[in-house]
Amino acid sequence: MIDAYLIPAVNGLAYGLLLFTVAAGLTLIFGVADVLNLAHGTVYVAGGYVAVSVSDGTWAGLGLGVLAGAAAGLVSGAVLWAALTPLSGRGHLTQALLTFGIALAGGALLEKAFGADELRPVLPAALDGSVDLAGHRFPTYRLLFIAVAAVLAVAGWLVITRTRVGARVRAVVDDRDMVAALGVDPRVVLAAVLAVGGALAGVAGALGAPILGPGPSTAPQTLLLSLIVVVVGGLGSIGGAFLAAIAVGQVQSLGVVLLPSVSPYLLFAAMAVALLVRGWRGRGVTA
Amino acid sequence: MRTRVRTLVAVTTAALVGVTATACTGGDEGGSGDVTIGFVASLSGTYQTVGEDMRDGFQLYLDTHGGKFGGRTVDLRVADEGDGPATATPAAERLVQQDEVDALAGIVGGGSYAAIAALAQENELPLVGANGRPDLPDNSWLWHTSYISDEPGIAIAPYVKDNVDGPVYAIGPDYQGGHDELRGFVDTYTQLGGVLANPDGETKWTPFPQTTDFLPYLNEIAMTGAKAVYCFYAGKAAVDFVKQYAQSDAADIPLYGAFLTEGAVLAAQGDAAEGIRNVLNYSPDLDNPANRTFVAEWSAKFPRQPTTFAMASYDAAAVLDRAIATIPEDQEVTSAAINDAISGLGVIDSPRGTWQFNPTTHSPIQRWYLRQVAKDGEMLSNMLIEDLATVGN
Amino acid sequence: MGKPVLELRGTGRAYGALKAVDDVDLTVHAGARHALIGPNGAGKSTLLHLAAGNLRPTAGRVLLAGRDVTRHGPARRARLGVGRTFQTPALIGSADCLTNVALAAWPAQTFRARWLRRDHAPHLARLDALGLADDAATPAAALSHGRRRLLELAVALAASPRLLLLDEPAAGLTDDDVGLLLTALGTIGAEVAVLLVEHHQELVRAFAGTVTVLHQGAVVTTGTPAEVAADPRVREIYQGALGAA
Amino acid sequence: MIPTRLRTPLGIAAAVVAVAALLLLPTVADNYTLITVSRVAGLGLLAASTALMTGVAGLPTLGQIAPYAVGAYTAAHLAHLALPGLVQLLGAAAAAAVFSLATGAAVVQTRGVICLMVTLAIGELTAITAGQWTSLTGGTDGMPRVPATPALPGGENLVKVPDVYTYTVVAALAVLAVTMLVLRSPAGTLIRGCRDNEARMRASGHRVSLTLLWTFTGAGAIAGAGGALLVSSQRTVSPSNVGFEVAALVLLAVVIGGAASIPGALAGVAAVVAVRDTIAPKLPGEAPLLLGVLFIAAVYLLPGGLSGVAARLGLHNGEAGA
Repeated sequence: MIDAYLIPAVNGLAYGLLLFTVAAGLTLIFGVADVLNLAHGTVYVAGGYVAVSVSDGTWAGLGLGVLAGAAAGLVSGAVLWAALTPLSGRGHLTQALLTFGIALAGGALLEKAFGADELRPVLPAALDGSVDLAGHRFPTYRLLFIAVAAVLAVAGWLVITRTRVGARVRAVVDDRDMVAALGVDPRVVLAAVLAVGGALAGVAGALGAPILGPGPSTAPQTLLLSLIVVVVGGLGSIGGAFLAAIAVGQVQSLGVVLLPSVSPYLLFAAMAVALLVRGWRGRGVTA
Repeated sequence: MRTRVRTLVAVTTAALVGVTATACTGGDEGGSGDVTIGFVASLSGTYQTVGEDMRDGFQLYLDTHGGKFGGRTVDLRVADEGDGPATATPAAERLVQQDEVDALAGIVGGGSYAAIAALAQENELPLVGANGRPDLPDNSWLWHTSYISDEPGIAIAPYVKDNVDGPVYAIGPDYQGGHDELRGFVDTYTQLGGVLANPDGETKWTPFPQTTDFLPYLNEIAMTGAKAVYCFYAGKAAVDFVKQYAQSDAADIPLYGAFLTEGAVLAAQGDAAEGIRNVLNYSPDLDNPANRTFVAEWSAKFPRQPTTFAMASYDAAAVLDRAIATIPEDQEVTSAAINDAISGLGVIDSPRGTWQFNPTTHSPIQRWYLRQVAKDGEMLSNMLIEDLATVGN
Repeated sequence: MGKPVLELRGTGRAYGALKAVDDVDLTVHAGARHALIGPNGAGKSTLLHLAAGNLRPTAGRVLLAGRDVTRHGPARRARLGVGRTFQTPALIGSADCLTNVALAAWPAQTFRARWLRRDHAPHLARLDALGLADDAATPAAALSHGRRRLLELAVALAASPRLLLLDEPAAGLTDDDVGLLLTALGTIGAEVAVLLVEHHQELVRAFAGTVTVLHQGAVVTTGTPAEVAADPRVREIYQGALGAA
Repeated sequence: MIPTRLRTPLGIAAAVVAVAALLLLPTVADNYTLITVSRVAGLGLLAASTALMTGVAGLPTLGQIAPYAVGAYTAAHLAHLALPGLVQLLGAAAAAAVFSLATGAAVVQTRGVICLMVTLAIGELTAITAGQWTSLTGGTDGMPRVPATPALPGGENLVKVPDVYTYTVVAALAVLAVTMLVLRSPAGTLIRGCRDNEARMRASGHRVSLTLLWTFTGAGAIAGAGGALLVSSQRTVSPSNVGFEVAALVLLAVVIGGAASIPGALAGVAAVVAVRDTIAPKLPGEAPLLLGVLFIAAVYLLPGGLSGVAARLGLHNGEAGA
């Protein structure tokens, strides 16, 4: 019986790690810069498109794709920075209006540039198949992705917990007023965080293209999933986002096998329950 | 001072938007041609590529026939269906109320079709649909050149029953179109004595459109011991399903489908699609004069292969052309006249082979084909394997 | 000495291992002018939150006029006669001063009085008593900090509480404003017991009849200002804050 | 008890002119314009409901689409029973209010982005249910042919476009008038109080959660009425009318309008619909780009939203501190 759940569980892990690499940037942007960035899914897709267009079936093409994705993410971050800087102090809803507008317009422009087709990268032959996993076939690329994303996650965790920058990030997430106390220009903080968050999304788009590939509906879907991860994970918490992403991955993968009759409802029901339970537990103060 | 300037800019912009809107609503009623046709298709959203194929097919017919239907100059009005009835309804209402079209054509989605069909019936306008659609009770003004959603499954089921030695697993997207497509196959297949491999004997539904990850389902399919899989997917889901199928435990199980590899998705599916057998009412390599002309005309204009979407829209234009041609020259081309003329059309010569409207369902009685994805030189293509049944009676 | 209005019995509030308030027994009597003092981090504000219901105690009980209100939230305690102010004045910024006072009086009123918009007179009188009559139609958000403090006092008094909890009412005020505040506090009726947390020594000396000293979450002593000032333990842990009092 | 300062004589005059213009529109405008405006009527109530929660009560929401859906499907079923438009409107509002009361207890415990996501979940779950519960809703294709009914018992069936227009616009104006009267009453002050300073309201003895729950219920009723008008104007309803896209568009339209202003929300929806249904069709396929540009332009050109512009033009005094 366990055998039936092995592949969905491993697959859910791959999917969850993919969501984490996307959502990490989003949660960082929210936690540190207090920006609700609804264009994040579009940055992911931009990374995917450029990675697909440089992919040629070689390992160099794959590596180049990741670099190009990161570059696309950085550029997107710069655009967002330029757009958001004049808006300081106008609240989340205005940010949402602006970034959603950028997402819509940017998505339309990406479609003009890359076409409306679903695109998938050409992978090196060694990755474009399946491997044996406890007697089952499993896509080679997804297994590699698990390893790469795990390395990324560990590296991120080390940066956040072991470095001075990481300590500052944690301090700011806990208490926004810390930005002032650090003596750093908030505009610099915004620029840095949008650049790092954008680059993360671009890299995720490049690495994730074979799994969640670029196409007309990919941006809203990616945005929605990563918003769920960020909010359930606790708005700004990298560790929380990691756990939430893994959970969402398993809900989407193991969930449809375990509870097929309610599979359409699973994701949003799970999110609502998670948020409400956390809300009730966190209500020590009723000021 | 700055605020005041900004206010002025804002108010001016708003006023301009208003003026433009008014100008647009008031400007161009009536149309410049002898006959005004409204064409609705998804030019944005999930099924944009399908919608563009349809628009291009319709336009191609018009362009290669001197911009005229039955000798009358055509004023074509194209509207964006978007992702469903929420955007399709206003688009169609604009064509009906403002452009005062004489007939409607196109429409990608079943839900959009149902909503626009009601509009057409109410305003007594002929609607020549060119893609999948639900079966509706009253269709006096409704026609279409593609097929009813359950027909591909009906056409391929006997072939699957005869050629697969053992149970078949049925899986499809959880929306009305998916249900219709799968029902056609499952009902026919089980009536012929076939047994589904699905553990509960019911078709497996995957949440639509959010499912991008089919591996958990594919893993499950492999465990049932199915000897073949039958599915219907289009667009993004078709790409993900086929790519993941080839890398899953199910990879060795023969895959049959409706639509699965039609159109732009095939390029994204890549080698993973090779060998998939699928049923359709058209294949670009069909050998008949109408198709040779169509493929030549299409290839001269577009770098991609023609699809059934393009073909059905091309035929929708042909239907309107031939119907209007039967209206005497001294008689005005009205909606009612077009509708009457369509009902009087006999056999239509089409790139798909000849077909005719079923007098009650108003949908084609046509031949269906089995195709298989194979390499045509460097490019993947759906190659004709054999004729299946004639369906639609 | 009147009957007890507020009683904390063995009340404590812990955050994990940290005990912000630990096993406090405190009684505020009817009509009392009771000050709560102590060095920063002594747990004064936490204690006030425990009394008002903004925080739930992790140990012990809270009684209002003999009734156990430990599990009651702030709104319910307010309806039982607790009024309070906050360190940062809590007001309805978009509403004018009169509306702020009227809204605060609302829960104590009948449905007819609320809905039919009758009788602004008592609210205007309350604003007038604190020198805010001219600002009756000014939105609260547009007031100066000092006037916001005064308005919050009017708001806290609007529902005729029997216990008033004031959290550092003099914080951020100019000397002139402190004078105004002291005058305002003087107008509070004898039927209202006041418990205030304050650093401002002159205000405490001028206003309080009873002083409780809190240190590291625990009560050190309670007495008259003079008694407390004379206590060597207080002098030791709380150097200078009471000064010559 | 509350001195009303939200309206200026100029603003009242503007409102009167706007209402008169709406009522006289059928004498000058073509059918497509009338249909478009009557579609704004249904969406406008959804926007008013969203503005009530987001701007007035301070709970940002993507979920008013859920009671809107409940109202729309209820109205469609009542129409199938040949009940008149007014009964559909009231029935839809009642069903949506009950729905909101049932879901509201959880929603009013949340704030900010959490509230946005919880309401998103409620909206999505409702839309999924609309697609799944085929026997009740017609499934993903929806209920394509809702019969025409009279507005009032014994009246003529609403088929002709000007009749449909008049009914939907008058009904929407009536609902909006009631909403704005309530918001200008002490109840409105109470709701704004909970938004501005919850701690103060609790410290003064107000039951904040209860107030928000009643607000949520009322907002649900307004959205439900909007759903009924959607069915009256386009005579179909399907999950795509009640999905995330519509919820997001309406929330953004409300933000364009200035978030806390009901007339602003209506103007915002009118702007979005004008772009989507009137200008975009001239450039098929470009609707997303045009909407995106509209949103971006609104952020920079209208810092206070459309209601901020109105305030600067002297149409109203704005809402201090909001």
